[in-house]
Amino acid sequence: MNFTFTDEQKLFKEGLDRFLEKNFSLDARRKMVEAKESNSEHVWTGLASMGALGVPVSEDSGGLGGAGIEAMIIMQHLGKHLVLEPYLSSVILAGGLVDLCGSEFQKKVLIPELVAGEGKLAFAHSEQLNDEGGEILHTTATQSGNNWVLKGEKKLILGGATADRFIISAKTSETDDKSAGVTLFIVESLDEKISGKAYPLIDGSRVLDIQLNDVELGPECVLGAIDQGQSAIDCVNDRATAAICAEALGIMEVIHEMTMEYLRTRKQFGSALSQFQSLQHRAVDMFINIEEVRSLVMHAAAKAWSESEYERVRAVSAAKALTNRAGRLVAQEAIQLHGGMGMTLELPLADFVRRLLAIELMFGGERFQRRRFADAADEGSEKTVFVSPKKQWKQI
Amino acid sequence: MNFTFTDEQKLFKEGLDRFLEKNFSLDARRKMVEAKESNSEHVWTGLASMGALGVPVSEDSGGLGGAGIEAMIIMQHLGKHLVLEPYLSSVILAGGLVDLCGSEFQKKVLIPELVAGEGKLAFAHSEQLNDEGGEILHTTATQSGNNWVLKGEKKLILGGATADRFIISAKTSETDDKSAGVTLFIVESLDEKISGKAYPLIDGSRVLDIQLNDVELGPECVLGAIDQGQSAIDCVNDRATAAICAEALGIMEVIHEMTMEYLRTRKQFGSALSQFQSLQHRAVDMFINIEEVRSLVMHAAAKAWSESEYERVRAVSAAKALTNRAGRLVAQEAIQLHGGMGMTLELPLADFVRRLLAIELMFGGERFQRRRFADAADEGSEKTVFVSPKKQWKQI
Amino acid sequence: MDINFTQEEISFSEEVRDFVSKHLPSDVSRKVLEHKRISKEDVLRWHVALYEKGWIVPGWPERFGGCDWNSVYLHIFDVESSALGAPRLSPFGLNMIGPVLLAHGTEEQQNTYLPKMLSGEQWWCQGYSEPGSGSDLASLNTRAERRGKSYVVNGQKTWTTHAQWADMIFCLVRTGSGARKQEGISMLLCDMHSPGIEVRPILTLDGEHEVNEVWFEDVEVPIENLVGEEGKGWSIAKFLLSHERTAIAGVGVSKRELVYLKQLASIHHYLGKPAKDDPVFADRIAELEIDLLALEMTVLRVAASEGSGGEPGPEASILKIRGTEIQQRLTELQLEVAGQSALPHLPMAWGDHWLGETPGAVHSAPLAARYLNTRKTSIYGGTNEIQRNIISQRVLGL
Amino acid sequence: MDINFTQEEISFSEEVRDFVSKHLPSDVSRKVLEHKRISKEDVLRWHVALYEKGWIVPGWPERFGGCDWNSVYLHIFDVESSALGAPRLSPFGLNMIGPVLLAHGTEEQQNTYLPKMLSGEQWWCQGYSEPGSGSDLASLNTRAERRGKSYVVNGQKTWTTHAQWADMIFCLVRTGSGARKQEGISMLLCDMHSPGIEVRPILTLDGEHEVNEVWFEDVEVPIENLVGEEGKGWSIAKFLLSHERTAIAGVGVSKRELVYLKQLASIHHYLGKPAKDDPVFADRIAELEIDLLALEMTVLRVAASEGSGGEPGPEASILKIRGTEIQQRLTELQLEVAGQSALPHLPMAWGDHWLGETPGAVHSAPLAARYLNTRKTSIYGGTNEIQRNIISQRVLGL
Repeated sequence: MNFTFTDEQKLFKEGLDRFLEKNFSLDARRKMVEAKESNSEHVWTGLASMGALGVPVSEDSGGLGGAGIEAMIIMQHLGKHLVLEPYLSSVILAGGLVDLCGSEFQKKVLIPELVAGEGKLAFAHSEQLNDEGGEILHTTATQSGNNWVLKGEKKLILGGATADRFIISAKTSETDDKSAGVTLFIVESLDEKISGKAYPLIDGSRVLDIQLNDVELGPECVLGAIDQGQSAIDCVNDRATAAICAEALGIMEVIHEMTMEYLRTRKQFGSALSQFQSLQHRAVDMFINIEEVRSLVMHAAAKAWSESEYERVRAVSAAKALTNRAGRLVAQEAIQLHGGMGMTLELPLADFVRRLLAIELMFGGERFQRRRFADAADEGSEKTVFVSPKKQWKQI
Repeated sequence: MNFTFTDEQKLFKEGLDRFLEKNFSLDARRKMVEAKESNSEHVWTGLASMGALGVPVSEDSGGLGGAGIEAMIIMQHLGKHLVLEPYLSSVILAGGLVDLCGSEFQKKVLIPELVAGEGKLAFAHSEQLNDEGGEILHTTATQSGNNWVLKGEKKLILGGATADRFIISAKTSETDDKSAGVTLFIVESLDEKISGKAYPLIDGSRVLDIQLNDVELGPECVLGAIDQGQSAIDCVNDRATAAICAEALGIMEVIHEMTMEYLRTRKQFGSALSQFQSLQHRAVDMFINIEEVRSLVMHAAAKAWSESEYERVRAVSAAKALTNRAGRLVAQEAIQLHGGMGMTLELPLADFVRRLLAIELMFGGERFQRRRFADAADEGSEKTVFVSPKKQWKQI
Repeated sequence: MDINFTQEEISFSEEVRDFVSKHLPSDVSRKVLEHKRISKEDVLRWHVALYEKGWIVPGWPERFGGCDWNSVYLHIFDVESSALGAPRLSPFGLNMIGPVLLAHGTEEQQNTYLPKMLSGEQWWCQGYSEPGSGSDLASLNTRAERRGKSYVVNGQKTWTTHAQWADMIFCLVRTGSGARKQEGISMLLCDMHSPGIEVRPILTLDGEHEVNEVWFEDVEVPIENLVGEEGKGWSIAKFLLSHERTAIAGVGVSKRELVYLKQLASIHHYLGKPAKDDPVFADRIAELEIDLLALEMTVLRVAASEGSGGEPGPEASILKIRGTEIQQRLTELQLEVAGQSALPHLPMAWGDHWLGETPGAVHSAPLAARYLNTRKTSIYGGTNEIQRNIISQRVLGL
Repeated sequence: MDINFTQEEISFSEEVRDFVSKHLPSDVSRKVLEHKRISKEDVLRWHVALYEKGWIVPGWPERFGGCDWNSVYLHIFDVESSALGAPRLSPFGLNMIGPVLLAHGTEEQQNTYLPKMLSGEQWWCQGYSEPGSGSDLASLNTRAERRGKSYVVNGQKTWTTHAQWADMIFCLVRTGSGARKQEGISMLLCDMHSPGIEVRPILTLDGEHEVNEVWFEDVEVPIENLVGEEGKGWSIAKFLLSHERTAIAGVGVSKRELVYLKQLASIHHYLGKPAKDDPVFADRIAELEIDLLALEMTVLRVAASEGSGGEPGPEASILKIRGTEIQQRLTELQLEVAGQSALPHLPMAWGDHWLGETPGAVHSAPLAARYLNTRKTSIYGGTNEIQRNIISQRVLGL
């Protein structure tokens, strides 16, 4: 057990931080939001040239390797700088699916583009937004000769508006088990049978809803084994959840530092706010919460790429449950300790608070994650993640 | 709607306070606990001579009338002075059952003794201690000619060790509905077919466990209608719950005042503890919690004698849920703000904290009460409390 | 003591419900219930309806146009009208400077301002906070210099709610200096249309325009617009702040939002079942409902102990603290029940003229914004930390 | 970074489990697991078993009888031995004055005290707090006056845990005066059997005898029992307090108590079903388990960043705060699950020789007492308020 970053990790971390410091700013972000953009080419290609878009895609698949810890480093910095780029959606979610399930040919086509920053992917999965943990897919893929026909609706596609291709989940068999009979498909976003609508979330990021109007696909568009998609979906969702917790950690660190700075400089009743003991103790509780999140973010980063489903689910759900609770506390206390200034859209605090809120609402609430944590079956600890039709991919 | 005590209530309150101040003390309590006593005749007869033991038994039944508000006043003061006497068990619980269900003859025998402080009652009901809200009675009463034979065990009988008579609940019919088929019986504690064992609770009060070894009873010992006892049991349990919340309120008030006094006098780092803002704010939160309890104790006192089961259940469960949560906070903060001194058995604080803890553990936990509150069916609001075989008793 | 409602009070509740059902414009109540954006026009329509009924300042004495209602009646009115979707009236005239003028205003001031305030012709806003003076209000710097028959005001106020709708502002200004910073503060009434006043919007966390900066540059205010004595404005300010605290509990609105929370918990599912049927959510909702019940009883208790016309004691700070905490927890729990369907953020959909589709669920759309907006409640009207200081010092004697 | 256990660490866990299963007396572990009263004798039997194995001070350097285990190994040992019911060793020698003597003691002091400390022959207690000096430790008043080859000590210590078991006490005394109250404090080692020492029991909330007052009346202490320099005791005291904080997190015991909580939640029912199957209890248990996991990872993280032998930073205060909060929440939740069956209070039933019946459930009997006893954890070792002050000043720079 070793908590020290390797030299390589440290260099990567510092390089990333310097790059984002120089090439991205909150002003730039606000302009992008105003202009309804969620991706800027120079940042994206910069990330590509640093190798960030090839992490954590396995080397076997044409990626640059690395795994949870590297993804954590990247996401924490995207959080620190409040970057809008679709790294989570394109690389971790959709890229992860290609990495896990793709044929040699599919990988050869998609991964190099992804790594080079030349092609973006998005994962189109959600359909109902109002049944946490109980969602049922209604999108169907039916066979027509050699081809498949997709019909249905997908909602809240992260990174959807800028994606070149979608990975789409659809029911290919009717079963009582709601997680069975799901197959993944690769679809060009330009397909004319797809219509859609992009719109902003509370944090200014943009998502896409699409209709699949009898989209016809050849057999080469099937990603992974027929009917066997669910376990890969669970796997990338968990990795993305671990990753977004790391982003939240980066955000909370900034919020805390902003708040400490405010307390040190703002005066009331003739003293700096930092002299009031009740505010000091609340600042300490923010700090403790953040340190606890840091611990579980590391833990989840290490286990989200684990082959044990039990370990993965426990670590990821623990991290998200705690991140939600702590994130809410940190944001609320930051606003309160800023007083009226904390309520303004003008301070950078606003953007960080809103992104943190969006993260809280994504990938499962606190109570859901705790139930999932408690229900994770221990016997799973010996099970491998899922059965792939091809040989086992290497885990780094 | 009127929140002012009547002149009569005020006089009663002050008289009670003066009497207890003069005739009871924490030292006396500690000696009683040491001597395994839970009743002292001069306090009990004093309470009787003030009329406290006739409240809130209805005048129709031979009591002195009064209802929830008067019971609240009494219990709040028993809490303030940490009195051990079996008022709750003898008057509110068992006396309440006689008041609700007794025949003219039964009332004529029991109530005057009760009011005069010459005969004590106790309600023997609990059997399992480890199924909150799901308890099933196993004590049976079977008919043998004109008589009834009781067989079973009863546990944790409040005021049991000093009672002259028990009111005992027993199953008289087997039904799927666990609350149906319950009948109440009046039994002399001297009955030789009853064996038992008294022991202390965490607060030093004493309770009794008994075995009913084929106790034979004549038909005059049946209290109320056969098989119809449950709704009266629910009713007196709710009244007792409202009453014990009032006791908790009296206790919390004392604890808070002790703590404020300690903060004002104890010095650390050259200042009184009361000068530290983080401690001030915690003292305020204790105070707010107590004021909220006061509000719901009044509310429950008013509604626990209501004819609407819906109103009664909602008000009582709300009060107990809040009392438990607030009581825990108040006790914990009092200990913490007292520092090491708060951990000693020597300070009076210890006795108050332990009684408050016992109250928390009795009559249902916080979560149970919230579920009961939420589940109370609104249609109940028009139902009367329960059907008595005799004419309706008057509600004061 | 009898804390059941009397028959008279029950009849009054029915009268209120009846009136509100008939006279509250249905488009306004729909917007309120659905958390859409409320315009000045919307509030004014309800204001006028109440004015015409004679219920616009029901707690005031009858000779000033009020109904002399006691605190229980005021509470019933709050709860019943809020439940049916009545918008919150602008409090700055009716609840704030109005009572100040009743107590401290000259007869001329009363005659000049009260009739227009009641009819809704003249709207008010409040000029208290300044950029450097938030919790430490008495450190304010806006100055008023006496020049002939006028004061000339220079300085800046901030967090001025609905200044953009107001015709008049009552403000605390410094007219002199004293050993204590509370001395030399005066209260002035100032026309918002005066030359030299500039209103600059401040957008809040939720992206909405509710509060403003108000800048004063050589603004002339006639000396007859001084309230009370020169230099004695601080005691008036405190009178007003303690009044604010009782109203700020917001029991009526919170009861409405609790109903809305339960509706959300029926519509939104959790693990395939309505969220309300999940014991964890049910427990949290019940906890909040019990806390709200305790708050309601406390409001009635504190109001009753004040009697009519009495000044609320420092205990009223409890109502501010718990009232706002409950308001905030309601928005949190609503958000939690709505989950990811509350992610889309389309402010245009909360206005009057939106005909487009709303991604997510329509009812969930404004929840995140409302959650953010409601964070203000523990900051405004004296932060909850200040309220705790007040209780600590003035009730507990620490 | 690789926060999975290595193969070596996994083998070590097995080795620990194997050793504990074989050498921990089963009556002792049963008492620990059932929360019964633990005697000095009980602790000593385990102490001696570890001593014989060479594991009594595993974190110490080998030349002093230790094993040079790193923090991960120490953590594994804590978790595995606690899980199997190992009693807590007396920390005052092994974890407190022991490391102080390693760092600051003379060779003679090391030779005199360490061997007997390790073998269990000589037991220690700690003389820090005084009646007027709790959180404000540096204000202590016990005086030591130099007379010839001795110090003569007068004063009173309090909250002295297990003074009734101890052979030696290390105490902070005032040997001089300085401008700052931290100056002139010295650390002395004192024989508990010296004439003039009196130990008076203090009973705690749960009715147990764990802590004491220790009175000093003209107690002579040889000058060679001074640790470090005269008047420089404060820096040693601080070294020791920060060491205490890391150990105080108590992850091993809390993990054991979490298992016990889950067992209770299987035995105890709620609405007719095991409490653990109720989503509300399950949610609360899961929340606690997640918080404990976060604490465990934080302990490992902080310990790792210290490296071996380094002094824990002020961040260690987090471990004290959260560790004790979790210990307290565990007792609360255990109590809540047990409900009314935890009401009976029969201290005689927790001793060695109880043959009677226990009303309520046997396993529930000590839960209320334990809940009360555990309130001490947020008070001792520097109250959690003091820990927050430390973080505020030394980490956050407020």
